[in-house]
Amino acid sequence: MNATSCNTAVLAQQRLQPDICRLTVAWAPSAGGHIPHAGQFFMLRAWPADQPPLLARPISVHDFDPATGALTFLYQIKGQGTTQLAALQPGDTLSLTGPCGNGFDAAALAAEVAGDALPPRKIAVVGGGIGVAPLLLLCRELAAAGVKPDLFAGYRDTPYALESFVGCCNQIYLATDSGVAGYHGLITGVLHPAQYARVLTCGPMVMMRGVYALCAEQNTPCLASLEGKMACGLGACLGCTCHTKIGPKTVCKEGPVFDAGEVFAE
Amino acid sequence: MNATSCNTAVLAQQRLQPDICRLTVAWAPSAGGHIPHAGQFFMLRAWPADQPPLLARPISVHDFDPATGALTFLYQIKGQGTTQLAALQPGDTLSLTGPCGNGFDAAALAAEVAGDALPPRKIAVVGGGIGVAPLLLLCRELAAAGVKPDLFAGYRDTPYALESFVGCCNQIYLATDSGVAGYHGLITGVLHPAQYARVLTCGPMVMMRGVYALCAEQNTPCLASLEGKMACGLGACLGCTCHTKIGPKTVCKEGPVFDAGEVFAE
Amino acid sequence: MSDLRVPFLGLEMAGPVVAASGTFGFGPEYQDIEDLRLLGGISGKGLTLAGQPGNRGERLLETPAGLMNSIGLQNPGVQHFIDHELPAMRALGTTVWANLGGHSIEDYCTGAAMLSGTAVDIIELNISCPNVKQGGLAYGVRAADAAEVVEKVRAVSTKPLVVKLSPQAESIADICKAVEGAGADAISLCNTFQACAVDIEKRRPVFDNIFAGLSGPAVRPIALRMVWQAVGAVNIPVVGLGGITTGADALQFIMAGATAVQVGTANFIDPTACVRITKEIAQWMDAHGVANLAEVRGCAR
Amino acid sequence: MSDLRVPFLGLEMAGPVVAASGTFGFGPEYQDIEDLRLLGGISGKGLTLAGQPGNRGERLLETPAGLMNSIGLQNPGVQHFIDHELPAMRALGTTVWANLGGHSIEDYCTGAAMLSGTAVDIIELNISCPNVKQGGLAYGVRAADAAEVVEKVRAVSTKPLVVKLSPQAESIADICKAVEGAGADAISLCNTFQACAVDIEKRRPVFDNIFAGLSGPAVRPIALRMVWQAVGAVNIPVVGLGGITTGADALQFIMAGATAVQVGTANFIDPTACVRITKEIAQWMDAHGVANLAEVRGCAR
Ligand SMILES: Cc1cc2nc3c(=O)[nH]c(=O)nc-3n(C[C@H](O)[C@H](O)[C@H](O)COP(=O)(O)OP(=O)(O)OC[C@H]3O[C@@H](n4cnc5c(N)ncnc54)[C@H](O)[C@@H]3O)c2cc1C
Ligand SMILES: Cc1cc2nc3c(=O)[nH]c(=O)nc-3n(C[C@H](O)[C@H](O)[C@H](O)COP(=O)(O)OP(=O)(O)OC[C@H]3O[C@@H](n4cnc5c(N)ncnc54)[C@H](O)[C@@H]3O)c2cc1C
Ligand SMILES: Cc1cc2nc3c(=O)[nH]c(=O)nc-3n(C[C@H](O)[C@H](O)[C@H](O)COP(=O)(O)O)c2cc1C
Ligand SMILES: Cc1cc2nc3c(=O)[nH]c(=O)nc-3n(C[C@H](O)[C@H](O)[C@H](O)COP(=O)(O)O)c2cc1C
Ligand code: FES
Ligand code: FES
Repeated sequence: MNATSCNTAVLAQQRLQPDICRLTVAWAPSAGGHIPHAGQFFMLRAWPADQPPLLARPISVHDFDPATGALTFLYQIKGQGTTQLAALQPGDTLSLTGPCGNGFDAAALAAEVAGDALPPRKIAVVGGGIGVAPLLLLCRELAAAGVKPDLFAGYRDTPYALESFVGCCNQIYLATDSGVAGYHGLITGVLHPAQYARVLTCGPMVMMRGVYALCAEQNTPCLASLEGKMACGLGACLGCTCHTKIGPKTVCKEGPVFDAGEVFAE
Repeated sequence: MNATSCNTAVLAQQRLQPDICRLTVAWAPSAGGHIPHAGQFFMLRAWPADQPPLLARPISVHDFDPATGALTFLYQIKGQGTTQLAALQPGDTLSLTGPCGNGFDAAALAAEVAGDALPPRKIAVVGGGIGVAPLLLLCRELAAAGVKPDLFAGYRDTPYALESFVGCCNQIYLATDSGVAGYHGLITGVLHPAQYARVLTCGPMVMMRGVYALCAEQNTPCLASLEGKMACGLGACLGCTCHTKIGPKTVCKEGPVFDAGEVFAE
Repeated sequence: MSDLRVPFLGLEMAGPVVAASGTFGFGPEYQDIEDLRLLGGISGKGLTLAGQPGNRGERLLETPAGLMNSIGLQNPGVQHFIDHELPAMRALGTTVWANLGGHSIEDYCTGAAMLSGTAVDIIELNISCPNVKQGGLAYGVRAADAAEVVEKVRAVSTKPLVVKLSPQAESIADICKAVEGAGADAISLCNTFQACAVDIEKRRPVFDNIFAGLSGPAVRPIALRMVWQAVGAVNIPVVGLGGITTGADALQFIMAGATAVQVGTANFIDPTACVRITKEIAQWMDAHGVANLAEVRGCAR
Repeated sequence: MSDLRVPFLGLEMAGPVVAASGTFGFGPEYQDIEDLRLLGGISGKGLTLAGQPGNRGERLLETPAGLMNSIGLQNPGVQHFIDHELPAMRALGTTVWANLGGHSIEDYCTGAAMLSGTAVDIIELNISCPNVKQGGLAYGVRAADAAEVVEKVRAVSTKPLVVKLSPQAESIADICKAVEGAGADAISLCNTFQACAVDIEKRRPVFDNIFAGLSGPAVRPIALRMVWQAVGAVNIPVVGLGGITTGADALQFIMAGATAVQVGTANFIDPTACVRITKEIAQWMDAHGVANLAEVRGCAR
């Protein structure tokens, strides 16, 4: 409940691949905005109230620089909303509501892992496709908290945005469906949860289910960041509810990060 | 019923005043399009089907060059539709339906006037504000038919688009509400219908009523080009009906040019 | 190649898309704009027995994704239609639907009897115009009233009878069953939604009649619900309409069980809409290996 | 400076804009986003006696200028609300409306009695949720059914009772008169419009319940018509809603006679909508020399 809403300016827009963009906007905690953390997201709207789509679009925080207030999103062009986001130019304004949701508590995770009685005192961060978007700030925050994670990133084809991860990760494992780079196959082919104290994941549901299944075999705790259609992003409409083992939960407010066992276990 | 509909390319867009634009598009009679005549109009749409406004916008033919197929509109930015027209750049496409309506039959008018037994064998063309838009092609067609008309043009403030009229008019009388140019006052202050065989007018309703009143006093036949909210522009929806002395008439198909007496007489 | 033909009340329509009444004149208006032979049919402007000049004041208003109209059944009258508009309409190469409104049951019956002696293919009985005090909506609210007018018209009409229903009906299912029982050959729905707009600067309603009819994409999800209910209620064909602007929209109605669709307001968004939608349906069928719409009609139920 | 206060059922609301049920949580969700003290009130998420998890499957779908939802009254139950959500809601500095749905007349009565013993300001009786088999819509179609539930709830409730009506009512005027007669203190309308969407690729309805509720700008002209009819039918205050997104929209409802308005879907288009709309109303009043909304309420009639 610390989301605020305002109009803000586009600082930069970059096209990484035909359908992948990186958008940086100004987000000033000084003006009442709260500092966004890993796994949180914003509701973005860059089109007039009377133009489609009706709803704002949820996009995860990819990166945030508290010093400059530069807030970066990494997103894939899917339909009407993201197409209009991609048309934004520096100087244009858009409306932002956030930071929304319960992200990853990197400090707590790092402390838990560091305090474990036995090794592995390591964290794996596993992303699939555009699911890598929220993982950059996660890796940064984990590294800052003392546990540089290993990144596992799976792509369909040519990878993107990986260079940013170099400084804040221990190892980077890459897999592609097409075999164009890294391991030829699914990222779950190179992930060994037994070697990690925690696995944190974001990506397509089918991938996250696969990651969770591996983790469950090894009893490795796994957190997953979910998606869902959202109207408010604030826990107010109950449009994004997912039915978990512990009852109905709003992805936007009680998530998007959940204990994978609570959402994926049969 | 010779309107056709197609997408076409913007050739030029010019801003004459902060709210006045001139747009030239390609209209190829060779590809089945009919040659537009004075007083006819097109339904223009430059925004996707799912974006507001719902309806296309009627804009009169300002000029047409049959040699090149360059079709020119002169329009005032009023709201959502014309704002989007004004954003068009050369190379953009828009959808056009037309030519719509019964315009001025310049050839017949010129022939009638020339055949009059007595003088005055002259035609006055009277425009107010953006109502001058359809008058350029009218003057050109009258001139080509042998009767160069006198133009009476009234503006609120700084006039626009007048230079185009120079070659095809006999005299140009100018009036402005602000007094910035020409006669200081209403254009009806300088119009003397007794000196003309026909008065042809387009502009705000209040101006056209004034012109008609002057003409009626002198028994000078007067034709007026009306406006109306339009959905189809084709005579199909009956949304633009005006109630005339000779019954309900569609402005879009039976007009927009009417015998002023039929619409303005009490 | 997909086969778009739709058998309908003993006729064969060339495609599933019929131009909706009041949005397409009597057809010739669109003749130079699109190939009307690809249409399933054209429903002409709503007729009344004696004709009428329609409403005064504002007639059109754009709303979010919708259009309000208060035309008020301006029309030349049944006899004028038969003498002057029908011949040209008949020549367009598609089925001719005469849309008939009325001020009284007698008017409806006289008009229907007159049309029965002509070359029209179908009489579409409009008991749902919200824009005139006596535009038929009086008969479109209660099932019993609808049944009465349909039964009487049925008795004097030799043409296939499509009854066009109103979204203001008390119960869609009940009124559908009632008009089926009274002899309707098919049902079309829905007509425009009774709506209101206030001009806040003038501090009065935009329309002289206070209420006007809302159509267009805005109402599509409600219209589809009503079509779903109608298909579930009766065994006669249902023609679905309300806000259809794309082939995908039309397929929603067909998968809900509609035999054919009508396209109204979309003609104003894109004057080639009827043919474009027909082609989009054909493309979808080709891409999905659907040879005939019968394969998917009602498949979502 | 214009005075935005609205006297309502013995309360004084700070402004004419109330956040609509189901779109605003219980209020705290918007606390950091806008100054909630400027609102007339907040209607909380619809409650049922025992609470329920809501619907499975898709819950949201965007439509042209509209939103379909099939939340299915997910809520924590009346007692949980009283114990856990109400205190925070009460602290927001605006009037608290408890929106109450029900599965049976007994449920409605028990819930209303429980809420009567609390700090809520108003009970908004929701007899109009289209999204659950027993969401109250059963009571929102026929005037006699509505009157029955309102009368019974009235008897056990000591709070002001606003009855929220459905656009699916057989007759707006009749149902309004019936609930007025049964003791309603005010009427709010309308709830969402029953609508349908088909996923043409999956060839089945988008929503597990087949039908879902349509809201947003698309429905505004129809909602305004119903509010116009309601105001004409009764002498109790009418709270108007449906698609209001701007101050000008709200003024249309007020000029049609609404005492106050509610804003729902617009909160999703712009999370500051309630306060923005309030300010736009104030600006219009200032620009037009209107000191109090009473000067223009119903002026378009
Ligand atoms: C909490 C959260 C965080 C997110 N973070 C990011 C991010 O950092 N980067 C990013 O690129 N995307 C992210 N997404 C997904 C993003 O919100 C959707 O891709 C976007 O809303 C699509 O909008 P659109 O209008 O472009 O496409 P639409 O026209 O709405 O949809 C186009 C196609 O994409 C599908 N689609 C729509 N929404 C989603 C969704 N939520 N998930 C999967 N498929 C969808 C539709 O079914 C449709 O087939 C996030 C979603 C959530 C809920
Ligand atoms: C046959 C015909 C020919 C026309 N030719 C020209 C032309 O050559 N050049 C030109 O600039 N305009 C012309 N117009 C007017 C033009 O169509 C409107 O100005 C335009 O539709 C406004 O659309 P919008 O979306 O920009 O404004 P909207 O948002 O629709 O309206 C903005 C404001 O303008 C007013 N308005 C809207 N439509 C009209 C109208 N038809 N007449 C007067 N006021 C209106 C509205 O009431 C509102 O106050 C013509 C109209 C007709 C019917
Ligand atoms: C301008 C206009 C005029 C209409 N006139 C008639 C009519 O005369 N008879 C009739 O049955 N329906 C009439 N309708 C209703 C349409 O035929 C159709 O039922 C309605 O618009 C819903 O479909 P749509 O959303 O595709 O337009 C009219 C609609 C519009 C917009
Ligand atoms: C997501 C959502 C949930 C809703 N839940 C409720 C509810 O629990 N109780 C209720 O009375 N109305 C509920 N409504 C209806 C709204 O309160 C309102 O009546 C309707 O949306 C029309 O107003 P609008 O167009 O401003 O949204 C809900 C609407 C939406 C969009
Ligand atoms: S998006 Fe509204 S509750 Fe999650
Ligand atoms: S705009 Fe449709 S008849 Fe004139």
